[in-house]
Amino acid sequence: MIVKDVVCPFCGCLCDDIEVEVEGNRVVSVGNACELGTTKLAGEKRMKNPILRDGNEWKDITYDEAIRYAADMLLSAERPLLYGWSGTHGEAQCVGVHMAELVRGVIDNTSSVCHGPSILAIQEVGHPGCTLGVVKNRADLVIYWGSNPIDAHPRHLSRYTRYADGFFLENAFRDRKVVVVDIRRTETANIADEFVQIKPGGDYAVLSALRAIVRGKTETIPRTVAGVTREQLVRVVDLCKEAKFGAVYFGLGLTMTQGKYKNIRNAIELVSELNRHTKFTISAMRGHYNVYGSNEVNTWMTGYPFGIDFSRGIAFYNPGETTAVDILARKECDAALIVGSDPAAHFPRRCLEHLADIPVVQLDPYPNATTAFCNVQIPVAVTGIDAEGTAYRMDGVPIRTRKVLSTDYPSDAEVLSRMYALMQEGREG
Amino acid sequence: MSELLIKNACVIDPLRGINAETMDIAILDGKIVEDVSGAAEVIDARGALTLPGGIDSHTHICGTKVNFGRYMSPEDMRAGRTPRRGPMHSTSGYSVPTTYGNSYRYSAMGYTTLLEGAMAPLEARHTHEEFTYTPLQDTMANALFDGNWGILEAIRDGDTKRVAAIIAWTLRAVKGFAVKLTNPGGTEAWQWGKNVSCIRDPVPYFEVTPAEIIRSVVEANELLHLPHSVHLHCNNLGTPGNYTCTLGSLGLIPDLNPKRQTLYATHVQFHAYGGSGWKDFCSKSEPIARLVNMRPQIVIDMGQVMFGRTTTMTADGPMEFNLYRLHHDKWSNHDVELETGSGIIPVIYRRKNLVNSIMWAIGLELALLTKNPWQCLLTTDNPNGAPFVRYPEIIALLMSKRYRDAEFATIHPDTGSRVPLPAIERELDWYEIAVMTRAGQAKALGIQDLGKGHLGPGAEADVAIYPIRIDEVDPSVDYQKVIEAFGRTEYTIKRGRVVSRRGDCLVDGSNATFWVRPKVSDDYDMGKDPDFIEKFDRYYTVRMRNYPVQEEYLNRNRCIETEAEI
Amino acid sequence: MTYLMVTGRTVNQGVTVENKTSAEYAEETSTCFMHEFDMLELGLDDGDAIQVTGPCGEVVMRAVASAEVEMGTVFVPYGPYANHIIDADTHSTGMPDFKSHEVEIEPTDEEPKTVHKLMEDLGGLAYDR
Amino acid sequence: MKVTLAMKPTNTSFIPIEAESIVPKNFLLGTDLSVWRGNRELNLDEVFSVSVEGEADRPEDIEVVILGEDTFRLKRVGEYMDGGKITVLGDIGMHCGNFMSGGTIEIHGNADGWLGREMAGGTILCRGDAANYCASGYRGGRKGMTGGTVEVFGRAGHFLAENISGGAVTVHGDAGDMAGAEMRDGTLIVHGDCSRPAANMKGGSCYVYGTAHAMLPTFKKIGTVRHEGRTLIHFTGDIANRGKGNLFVKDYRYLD
Repeated sequence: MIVKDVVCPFCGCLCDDIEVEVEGNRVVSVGNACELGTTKLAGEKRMKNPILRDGNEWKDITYDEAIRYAADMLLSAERPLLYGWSGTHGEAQCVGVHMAELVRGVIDNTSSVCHGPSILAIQEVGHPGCTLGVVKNRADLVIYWGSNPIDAHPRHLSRYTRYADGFFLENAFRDRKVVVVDIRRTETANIADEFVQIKPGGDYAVLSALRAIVRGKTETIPRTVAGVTREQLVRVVDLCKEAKFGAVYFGLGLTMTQGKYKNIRNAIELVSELNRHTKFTISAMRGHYNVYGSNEVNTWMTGYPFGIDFSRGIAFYNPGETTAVDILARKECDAALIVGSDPAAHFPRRCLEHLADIPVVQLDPYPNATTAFCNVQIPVAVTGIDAEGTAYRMDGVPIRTRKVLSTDYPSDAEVLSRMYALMQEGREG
Repeated sequence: MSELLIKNACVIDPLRGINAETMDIAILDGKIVEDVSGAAEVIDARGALTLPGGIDSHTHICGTKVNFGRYMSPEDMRAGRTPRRGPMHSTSGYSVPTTYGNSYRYSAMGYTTLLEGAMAPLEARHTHEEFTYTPLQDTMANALFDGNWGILEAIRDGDTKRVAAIIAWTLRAVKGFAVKLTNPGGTEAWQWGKNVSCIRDPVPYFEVTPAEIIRSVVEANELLHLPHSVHLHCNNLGTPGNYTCTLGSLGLIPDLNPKRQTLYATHVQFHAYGGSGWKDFCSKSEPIARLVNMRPQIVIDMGQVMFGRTTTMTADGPMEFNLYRLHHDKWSNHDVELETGSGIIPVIYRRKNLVNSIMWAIGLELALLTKNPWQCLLTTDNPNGAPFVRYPEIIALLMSKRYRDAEFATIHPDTGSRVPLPAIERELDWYEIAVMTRAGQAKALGIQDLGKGHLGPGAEADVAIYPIRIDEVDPSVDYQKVIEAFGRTEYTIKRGRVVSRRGDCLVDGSNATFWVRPKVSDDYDMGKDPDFIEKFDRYYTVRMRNYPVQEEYLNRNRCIETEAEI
Repeated sequence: MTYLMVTGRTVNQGVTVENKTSAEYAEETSTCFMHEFDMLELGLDDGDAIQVTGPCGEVVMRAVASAEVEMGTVFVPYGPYANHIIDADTHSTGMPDFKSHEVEIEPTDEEPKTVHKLMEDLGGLAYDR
Repeated sequence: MKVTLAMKPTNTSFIPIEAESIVPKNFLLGTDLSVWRGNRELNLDEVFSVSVEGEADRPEDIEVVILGEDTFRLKRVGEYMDGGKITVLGDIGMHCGNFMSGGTIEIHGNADGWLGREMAGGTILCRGDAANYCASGYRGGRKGMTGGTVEVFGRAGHFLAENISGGAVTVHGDAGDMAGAEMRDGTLIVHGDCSRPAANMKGGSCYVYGTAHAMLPTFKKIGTVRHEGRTLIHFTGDIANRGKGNLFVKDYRYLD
């Protein structure tokens, strides 16, 4: 059987045109998806049943036992951390927020280590953006800044930019210019019309210089800025001003380098300035397929997109203090629930050393690096494969992922709802 | 079976012509009935003012744009934070509170039904998700059609029936309630960084004018027999001299519907400006109100501005960019492919600012100069003019000349020469306030037959009991008491359950979502139209099959089917 | 020699990311992409083991020449190997310096550890069923 | 009146203790105050041995002395303080002196992040180092410090005085990256080096007596001025931001 219009649960592009061929209860082939999506949809070895760490070995336990363990752990903690959330559907994220609120814990999602800085910047200066289709249909200039879609978002170029024809661009490849700004000559840089190579750590200075040039203050700018000649800066500004519709897509090359959110703020202020001359938008290349959804859910339920501390009952937000890496590195939590992410693979070692010291429960379909630090791991269905639910694309468009297989694995939402019910009995009942 | 009896209620129920009669209200299983058994739970209202549940016919509480307002405003979230308490979840925010914050605060003020003023069809799923977490009010959403490519093309081809067909398909797909036009044509122009100056100014490429869009969509709306009329946010919001554009837009509207208005013009305060610039900026509420008084086919809402901090958010992207250039503060913009756009910036309305003072006066003037309260409803275009928690003050201002004068004395001294307000003696009475806050909304939205906005047998048992005796309070003098009373009900009853008591919400609740499904003939089913399907596949970035909002997103599904003429 | 270590996504990292216990994932995330001149200077051939020392300790990776990186810069795919030496300090922003770490690199005879071993060194317990 | 709070030695848990109740005026009504460890409410005397000497009927006459090994775990000490004195004989945790409007806080050791955030008045003296966001604003980029003075005798971290809109901040050692970012008004003086000072400034004055590393290219050189016996190079900017601020540095290096 072939399932059409399947939603790919890998990256923030959330491609929804995938064709999956299912035989029996297996995915046998995947069409239209990139390599990343294909591998994920084709599936990997799943964990069979919940496991409990017992001294130096692993014991199989039932879902009831595992869920009870997690509920008790969270209820007895003084400052539990509920982390992850970008690898699951919105319905599960909502239960997660209610849990954090009930036990007065800290809830954070993976954006704190991907585009959290972008959010901090947006909170300072706002965000002139648009949906991906607006760019596809109109943009005659696209700038990739500190992002490498060929590796991280392989279909971004073909669906929305370089190779995507649109309503006002019959031949995108000819009519649309692409500029790439990076410290490395990435594969994406090789398909650009203009490549701007910046010295590491120089993004902020270059962005400031561009803003000044847009405002006609070229004479103040030194001959080179972070390795970029003033001539090239002027050329880029001219490209921007001549464009009818320009779109900037930035990635972790801006969020993870010195200055962090100040880089993004500067990029946004450049785009806002350019809007006085022509139409310009800017958007983050969100990584996980539903990391943006976790920001959305957290925001409508708590008022803040990530890093929310309920210790005092009310929601307190202060990234750098209430975010997962800081809390773990400073040993400021005494239990952790991990859902839909793998901090042990993506956090610095000092964080893992604390994970090793506290009780940890993880919901994840696969054995992963974090498994090693778990007291209990609960295998769940994979959203987009054997569970359905809401995901938010990198541009904020919500799409309901499809279920292509039916398995016996419960979804994150089911497991968390049972956990929450037990916790409510424990706390309120 | 659950029975409830409200005794000794001083009822004002305009849709049934009841004005301050002391009576009992019987409720059985969520509906109002003639009588209940002796076993019914009893609430003694002790003569307190009792009204149908409040209805907000234009507010921004759920969806992509609203949530982005929250997302970008941690400083706003610091205000009004409450912890989880009993059945109440924690809340944050003042001008853009969390969904629970909106729901609890509206409920404490006696509101039981809310219409989200602007939902981009492509992002409708988001609005419905937030509705689920707005538990204490029934909800419905306006779907945006101002920049819809299919509709612009159909209008260019002079095919009004196709316009209707696209609206029908879309409303059904996104579970929308009504048709919204925000700066018609302007939001499409804005995707090129441009705007349309007024209703005769053609939209780039599509070459249709806002006037053509308004007229054609109004006709299409009536072809579909939708409960609500077209809901219009006029072009040129917020610019000096825009009142002529507003008069022109309202002047386009024929009287096509015997049951309700043919056009609902929203937050008209923002569209009633005179002057050639900010220097000679002044009120033009009088010509606007005069026109409305002559045109029963028009209903407007105030869009009242109140002094203080708030966040402006609208689908009107170009307008928000102009505001940004004035304030040079945070600015967000979000254009939506093939459909519409939106913009957000925070603002502070200051008493000492002449323009802000004039805006404040204009909203009140519109309400006081519109003779028939059924034609001018109370809103702030929440949160654009002010957060909805300011409604009680607005009610008091409309009921008390003395309060208006006291406030007027504190605003910019030059205001007097720019506005007619000081000369207006009218003070609205309790009945008129009831019309402007629930009955009028029910009629304008076309939901009175669904049991909304009145307390007649068969109606939804949505009731607000306010801690005030209108026979003991003179609102023109004791306006402070009016503010307190409307700020916090004694009881708010939703579908027969007490959901809010003296400001505390008692249940988690679960709302109903109202949406419309016009029945059209196969020829006009866009789901089967090759040209529509081909363009959808080519230009949208979401597959047509993944576009419609699944029923999983509706709690209590209140689908309204209409028999379309196509 | 001191280098600037930049970490980031690669297709292979993404392809193997849902199977972190696989040899492929370990191989990809323990690869240190270097400029060929830098490798010459250290007398390294493709695939040679190197000891990479950062602010929080050291880890063994394999050097592979890449045209994408500048001299003085090395690129390592996101994963447990890079994170074994990355400092957790976020400068109060929530975000560590994943893309700007000074590291020392020298040849070594040791082999890269398995992901399991790395986790166990930090107090974890491998699950390999 | 002198209130001495000697922090009791605790187990290894590093869970922070939020102690916004530790403000001089609160002790006018006695010492029956509570603090929070994570989500647990504790009485003051569960965390400190409390001793009170003398009496007072106004905050100005109250000094609170905090000592112990673990004082670095105390957050929000002196929040909304409007008078009196707090002396910390050691390190202090995050958010010390937030929203402070009067009185004095003296820290003998180091201060963690957000020392004197959104401070409006009063004085903070930090004998050791101050971590990131000293005298800064809150997320969302609204006004930072609007008044009062902060003096750090050691070094300061990144984002020093971010969004400062009034008052004066002096750091005797080096400061980190982005010192005085988004500065609107007020004065920032760094005796040592720092990097990318006054980024995106709109107004105010920023002095760097040492070297400005990675100096931003969007400041316009005006000339040299004498300032307190030093010769400094005068820039205006940030021109990327239509800024009218003044930046004075002893010397600078572009990232060219």
